[in-house]
Amino acid sequence: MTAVLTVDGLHVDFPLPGDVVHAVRGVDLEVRPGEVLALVGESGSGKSVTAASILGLLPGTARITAGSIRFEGNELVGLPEKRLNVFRGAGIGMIFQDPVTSLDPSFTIGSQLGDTARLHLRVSRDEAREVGRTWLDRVGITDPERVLRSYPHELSGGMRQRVMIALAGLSGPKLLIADEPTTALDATVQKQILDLLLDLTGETGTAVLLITHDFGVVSHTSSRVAVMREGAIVEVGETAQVLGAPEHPYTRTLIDSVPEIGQRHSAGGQERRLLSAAAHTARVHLSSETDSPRPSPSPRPSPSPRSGRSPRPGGSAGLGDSTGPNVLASPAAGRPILEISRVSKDFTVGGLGTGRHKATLRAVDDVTLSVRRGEIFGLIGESGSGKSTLARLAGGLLPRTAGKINFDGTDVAAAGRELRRRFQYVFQDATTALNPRIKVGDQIARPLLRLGKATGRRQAAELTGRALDLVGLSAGYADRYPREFSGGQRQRVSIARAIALEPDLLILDEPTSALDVSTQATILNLLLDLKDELDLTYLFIGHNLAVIEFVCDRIGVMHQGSLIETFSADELFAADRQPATRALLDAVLPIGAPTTTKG
Amino acid sequence: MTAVIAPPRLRRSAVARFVRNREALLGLVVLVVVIGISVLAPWLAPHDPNAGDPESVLLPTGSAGHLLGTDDQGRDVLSRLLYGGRGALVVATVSVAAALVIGTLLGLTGAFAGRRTSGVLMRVIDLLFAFPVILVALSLAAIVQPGPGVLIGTVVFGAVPYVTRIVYAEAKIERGKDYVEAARSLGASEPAILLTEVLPNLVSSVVIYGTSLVGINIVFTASLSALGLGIQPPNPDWGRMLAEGAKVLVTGSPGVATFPAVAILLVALAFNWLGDGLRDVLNP
Amino acid sequence: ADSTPRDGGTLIVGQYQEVTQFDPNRQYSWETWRIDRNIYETLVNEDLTSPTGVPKIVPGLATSWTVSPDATTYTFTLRQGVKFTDGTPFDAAAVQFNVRRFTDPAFEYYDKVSAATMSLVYADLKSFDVVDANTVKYTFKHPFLDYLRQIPNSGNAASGIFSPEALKKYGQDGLADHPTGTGPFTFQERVRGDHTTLVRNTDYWGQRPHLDKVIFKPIGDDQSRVAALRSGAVDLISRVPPDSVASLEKAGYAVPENKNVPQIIYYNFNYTNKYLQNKKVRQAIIQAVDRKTLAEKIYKGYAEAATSIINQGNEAYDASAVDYPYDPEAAKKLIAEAGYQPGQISFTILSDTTGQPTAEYIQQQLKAVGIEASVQSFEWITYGTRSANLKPEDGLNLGEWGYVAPNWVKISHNYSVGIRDGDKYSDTSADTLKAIDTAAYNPDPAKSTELWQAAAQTWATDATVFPLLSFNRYYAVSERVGGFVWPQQDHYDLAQVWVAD
Amino acid sequence: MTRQILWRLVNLVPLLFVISLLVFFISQAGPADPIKDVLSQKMSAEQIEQIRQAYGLDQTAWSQYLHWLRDMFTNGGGISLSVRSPVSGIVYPAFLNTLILGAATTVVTVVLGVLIGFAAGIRHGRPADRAAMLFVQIGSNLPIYWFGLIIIWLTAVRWNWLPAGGMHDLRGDGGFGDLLLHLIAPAFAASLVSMLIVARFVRAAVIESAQSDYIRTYRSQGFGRAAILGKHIGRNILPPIVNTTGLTVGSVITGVVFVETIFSWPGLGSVLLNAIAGSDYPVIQSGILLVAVVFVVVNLITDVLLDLLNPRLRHA
Ligand SMILES: Nc1ncnc2c1ncn2[C@@H]1O[C@H](COP(=O)(O)OP(=O)(O)OP(=O)(O)O)[C@@H](O)[C@H]1O
Ligand SMILES: Nc1ncnc2c1ncn2[C@@H]1O[C@H](COP(=O)(O)OP(=O)(O)OP(=O)(O)O)[C@@H](O)[C@H]1O
Ligand SMILES: [Mg+2]
Ligand SMILES: [Mg+2]
Repeated sequence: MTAVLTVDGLHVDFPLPGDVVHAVRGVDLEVRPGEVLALVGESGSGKSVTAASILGLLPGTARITAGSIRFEGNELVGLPEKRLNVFRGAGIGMIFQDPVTSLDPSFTIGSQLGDTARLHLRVSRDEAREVGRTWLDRVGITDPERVLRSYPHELSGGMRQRVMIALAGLSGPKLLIADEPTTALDATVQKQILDLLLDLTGETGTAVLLITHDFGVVSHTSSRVAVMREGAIVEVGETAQVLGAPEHPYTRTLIDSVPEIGQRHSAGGQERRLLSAAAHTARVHLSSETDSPRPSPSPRPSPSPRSGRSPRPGGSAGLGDSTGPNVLASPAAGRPILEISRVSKDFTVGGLGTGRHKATLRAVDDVTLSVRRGEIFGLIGESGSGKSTLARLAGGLLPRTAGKINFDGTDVAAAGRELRRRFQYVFQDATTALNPRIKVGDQIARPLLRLGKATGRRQAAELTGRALDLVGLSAGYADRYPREFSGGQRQRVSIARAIALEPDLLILDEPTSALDVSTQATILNLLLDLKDELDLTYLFIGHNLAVIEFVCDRIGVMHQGSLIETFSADELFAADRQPATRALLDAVLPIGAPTTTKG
Repeated sequence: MTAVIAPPRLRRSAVARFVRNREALLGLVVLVVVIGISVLAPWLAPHDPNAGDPESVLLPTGSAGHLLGTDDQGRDVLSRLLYGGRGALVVATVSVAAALVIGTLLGLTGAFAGRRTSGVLMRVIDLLFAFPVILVALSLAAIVQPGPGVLIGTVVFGAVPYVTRIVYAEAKIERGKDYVEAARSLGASEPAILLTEVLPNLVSSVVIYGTSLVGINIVFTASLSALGLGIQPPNPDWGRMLAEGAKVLVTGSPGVATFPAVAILLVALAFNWLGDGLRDVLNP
Repeated sequence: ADSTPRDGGTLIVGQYQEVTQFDPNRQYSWETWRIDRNIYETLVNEDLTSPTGVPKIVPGLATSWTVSPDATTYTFTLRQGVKFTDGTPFDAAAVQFNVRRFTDPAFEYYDKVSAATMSLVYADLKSFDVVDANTVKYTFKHPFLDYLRQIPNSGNAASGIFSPEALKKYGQDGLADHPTGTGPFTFQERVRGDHTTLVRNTDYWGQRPHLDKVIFKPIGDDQSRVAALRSGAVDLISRVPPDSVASLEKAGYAVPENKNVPQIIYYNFNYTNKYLQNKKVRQAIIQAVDRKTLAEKIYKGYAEAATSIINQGNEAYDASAVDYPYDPEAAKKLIAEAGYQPGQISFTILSDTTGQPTAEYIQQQLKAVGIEASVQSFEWITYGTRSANLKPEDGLNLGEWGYVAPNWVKISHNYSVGIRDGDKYSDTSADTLKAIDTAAYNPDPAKSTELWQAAAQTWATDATVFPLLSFNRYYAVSERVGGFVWPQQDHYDLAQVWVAD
Repeated sequence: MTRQILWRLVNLVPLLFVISLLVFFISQAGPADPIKDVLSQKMSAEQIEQIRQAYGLDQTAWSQYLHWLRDMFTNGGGISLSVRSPVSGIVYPAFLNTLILGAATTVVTVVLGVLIGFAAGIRHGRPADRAAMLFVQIGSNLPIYWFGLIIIWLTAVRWNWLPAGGMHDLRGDGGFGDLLLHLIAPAFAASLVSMLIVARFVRAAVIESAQSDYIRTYRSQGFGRAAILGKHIGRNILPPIVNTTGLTVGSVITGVVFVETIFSWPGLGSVLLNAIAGSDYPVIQSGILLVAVVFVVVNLITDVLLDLLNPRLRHA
């Protein structure tokens, strides 16, 4: 079968004065009609750059130094913008990794969808709106009318991501490039989206190049998978084949790093750690001068095939040889460090100049919750249920409409500097949470100095380097500006910035959503290490239930702004879970046998 | 941890970025040359810039001994041109720099302070706007001796409200951004947020505005001098030379005004170019 | 222009200043009077039809007059049948109303401002009498030979007669906006900063002026004014910048020359400045400056050096009078005698931008004899304020004035020296004051010139004023305009002017 | 938002009051005395004193101020001290003329500035960009004294295309076409100064916007260059346009003094300059208050528009 897309020996460089970043070094890819090709790989390995090359959307500084990209037999490399436009949208659709900045802040979602619909479907204004509505529906947005009238900043991370998908899908492309399209989505919606993608391939023969980190997604959706590392494809094959019997050691490491539901229990009595490619990395005391690396769990020498594993508790292959002290340091022990009582948050939308009536939207509704010292509290819930808003409120970053929030006995709204240091926050969207005009090294170092964690520039630089190292970035990255990073790298910078401060309470809003599983494992292990050493407390928001279950001690579930239940992580699968929780659990995608096999 | 793509070893230095920008370099060269000329004027100038000769009034450009001709007092235009940049450069740069600093601080404060403080501050700025610079200038002149100080004060007073509003408008947009929230959650005090987080994002605007102002203000100070507030005759000053030369601009001696006009233009352009370069450096 | 006069048409005049106000008793500035005198008439007039010679006094609103032998009493027979443009009659009562407005504090319509302004001429008025409906009599405390000259002559203290009814109707302040006189032209409108329009008075008692309409437009900037003339927007401009004379003439504009205009530019000394309190220093300043070169080179010959306070064009003008001749060596010596080292004396010369070349020239000349002067130059408007509020470090400031009448010597002495306390700083000033009084109170016309010249010469030895120069070019006229004459006076007569189609 | 606007308008009152107080006392503090100007040099001290009394200038500053305040409400700003004419008749027409010139200048500035900035921005880094920016850079740094005269000489004297100054042809009918003709040169000359600023800001915004992720999204959907530029980049560069436009109005109103002089425009500039020089505080007061109202309103409109244009700020 002739491929829709053929990428041959693609090289992409970012020339900088005195140096060149070789972001892509000889990628060969082939996407066939109607197939889903999953592209997995290390964070920063060049997936997004490859994807952007295809449509000629590389940043201005990038250069394609070699290679060819052919779409339906047409060479795209070197094509002028005008000619490329023939293929863009209707030929090749693109879902960008970063839904926050990829939507036009000045236009409503309805307008952006409508414009695209009118351009490609040649429909009237009203029809275009209808098309937009239908598509929002298709991507699982429950109140499309409101979303149509909203501006991007008024939507949750997951909602924006779905809007991006709708935008790209709308024009019915022959090839859809989806760069981590479901990272911000809860399991239910993720499943819905993936099924939508599969429908598209089925119905219209759309081919999909799916960049993802989630092996559940890979196995659920793709027929073939390509593994990328350091700018090149290291392995390519049938999904079942690659997942079941990976050839390349890196692929193997990746697969081994995948957390699975129920893993927590299999760790039974051992220190709770994930296997990761970086498992050799010494665990480091961030600030201690003594810097004594502790023994770390050794990686499993030869990973066993993991196909066919059940996502249920007590699944077969565990991480038996993960070693370490007891996992379940009794969470009930600690005093509450964060107390949220009866908190609500209303947003005002509409009003003068927006063309719609002023209204309030209750994003958080009467939530009461307390997080105890030393525990990891997981917050889950469908996209748009108010998790991020609650987290922002907890951090005192948003004024609240009602209720009280105390951190260690003090109202967060009045938090002083000392409190700030003890209380950190990793934002859901790393791109916007980093200052675009400041080198990331400075962004990490400044708070250290400011909050007295480092006594001088030197020490701050040292700690910065170490923090970057811990999240899998070398200290050399300190000199870069945020936009010179890949999505996952930015997220890690954001984490590094928070943990470098060794706060007492760390609020993590989907901290690993953009990370490949191996890096994710590194990060999660790191978080666990830090917690053990420094007795930290985490409020951990996530969509990946395997991760949540593995990492957290207690879990709260949000639904439409309310906290509907909290329970110990052990009881995630208990029978008396609320229906909303159940729905999330049911939608978890197992890795292993792909549910559909195409090709 | 596996090695990621090696980060670039040699970081692009600010200097490298600056030098790469050809316009910026040209701007710098022009400024250096002009400053050099101004400093070396006593050695370069063929004549005493203030010594007139009633016998050779308004000699045309290219006259023997007076390459660029003479003015209506018979003074050598070239010599005056060489000296005339001193005041202009100092006044324009110092006052613009001061206005930028003050205006930026005020604008940032206006954008970030609470509703009430911000309201009061911005209304005060409205007030300054409405206040004619000329009135201030005349009042100043009444109290102190005219001279560069008065000029600088006046220009600063005139420019601050503009800078403030530019910065205010942009800072208000920045205020809503997540990185500001992030900084706050990282314990940055409000002043620190303004100066170390938000300011770098405004550098582009501030530099654009600042460098645009330099040229405008060289000319503006000339007008103030004509009101009796600035550099006093016979001392050569481009702005003054221009105003005086305008009298004979269309009556056969265009050079007297045109040479200083070109000098002002050149310096202004150099500042513009330099500003663009500076912006690239500060704002890659 | 056409050599044959033609009736009708509009003349547009470009003036160098915005006019002050159209109230004859409150107005000041020459440009204002150049407009005002077409609206308001005076009892006697000057014949301004000849470019040379002291203008003859001719009947105006008075048909004839008699002067008492001691020159204290002036009796005028008023012209009959004249009406103000508001229709009210001009008669002795109207004249009385006018005079009482600025002389009689008991009068209902007495106006302090007018009184202050008009005192320049009427300070010594003893009484005013209405002899009969057509005869009025002015009696002065002292002989006042120059009174007739002062009547039609003025930038300040104009004796133009306004309609009493208009004043009553519009109020003291309102007259300026509703000027009502008997003149050949009537006021139509004034758009401040833009223009003033006069239209021909169709009921005028005298000869019909050629023009139907005159528009005066202030154009403050010298170059813009010249450009306006050259683009045809205006037909006549005043105060031609010397630098533009040659190019205007080349382009076909008439820039008449007149070396007898009663106008002089001079410097006042500031007596609060400690250096200038010394007569030797003042004398040194005068001797340090070569006024001839100033006029010939800096002003390119479009000005005449003035070496006496009696301006050219004055009845008592004496071209040979020189206060102190140019002699830098003598100046240096004087400074040394005064006890100063070279460079020790320093002060500021205040100047408007037009006078700046002069100031800078003088600055250089002073430097050559060891006096450090700095020049501070202002826009005309600011200059006025600044020079009215002198600081001790100020040294010289410009004056521009001049009269045909020789009692100018007294006036200028009063304003340049008298009210500035300058008399204290000259050992010879008692003589000067005496000589001026003698000339001023002299009733004998035959001795007048001689006495005034003597007074001026005595004054010159005080070195309390510093005459500089007079312009000999002032107006420029487009080819469209015919009949324009620059007489020996600071204004011109529009009645003789016509414009081509 | 509506409340905020109303609040700002209410605030105008105290603001104007403060301005009037400041202006009054600054003009009092100056050396100038309304009587002691040109006229006074030809008057004795007693005469001056007499006039001072007549004008009420012998009273305390406060009572003078209160007088003025009363006049403001009952008497259209009172009577000018130096020319003894109602202030309204002096200030309002001049103000109107300045507004006309100011509006024309603003239009020219913004239209040309935006066009040039936009054209340069979309050709970022290319020769056309350099050329366009050089053009405005030169334009805005041409000293107005020099350039204004050259414009007049070329257009009015040499080629006879345009009038040499003023607001209308004194021989003509003073119609609208005539006014437009007279506006061309001064509006163009006055616009040059701010044009650079507008153009540079627009250019920077275009460049930044063009590199943004959301524009990349539009490009990925195959939107044509024109659509992207016109609608989306156009929309996202509106804030700097609005902001610099607001500022342009400001600089134009205060900056026209010099343009007014050169082009003999009968505006507020020379009226104020005269009044300031002569401490004619009723005129200064009224003039400055009018200007202040313009500024406050323009700044208010700017602020409101900026907030409206930025969805994030609408409820902030
Ligand atoms: N504008 C840029 N300038 C310099 N380097 C860049 C730039 N953009 C990306 N890179 C570098 O290129 C490499 C590939 O980036 P890319 O975004 O393709 O990674 P990715 O595979 O998509 O990673 P992730 O899974 O984290 O999104 C990274 O090392 C990144 O640091
Ligand atoms: N600034 C805002 N203005 C208006 N509505 C907002 C704003 N911020 C959030 N919302 C709304 O509040 C609701 C909760 O948003 P929130 O970001 O807390 O969701 P979330 O649970 O974090 O979702 P996700 O998992 O997709 O990130 C959403 O419906 C969103 O549209
Ligand atoms: Mg990526
Ligand atoms: Mg969220």
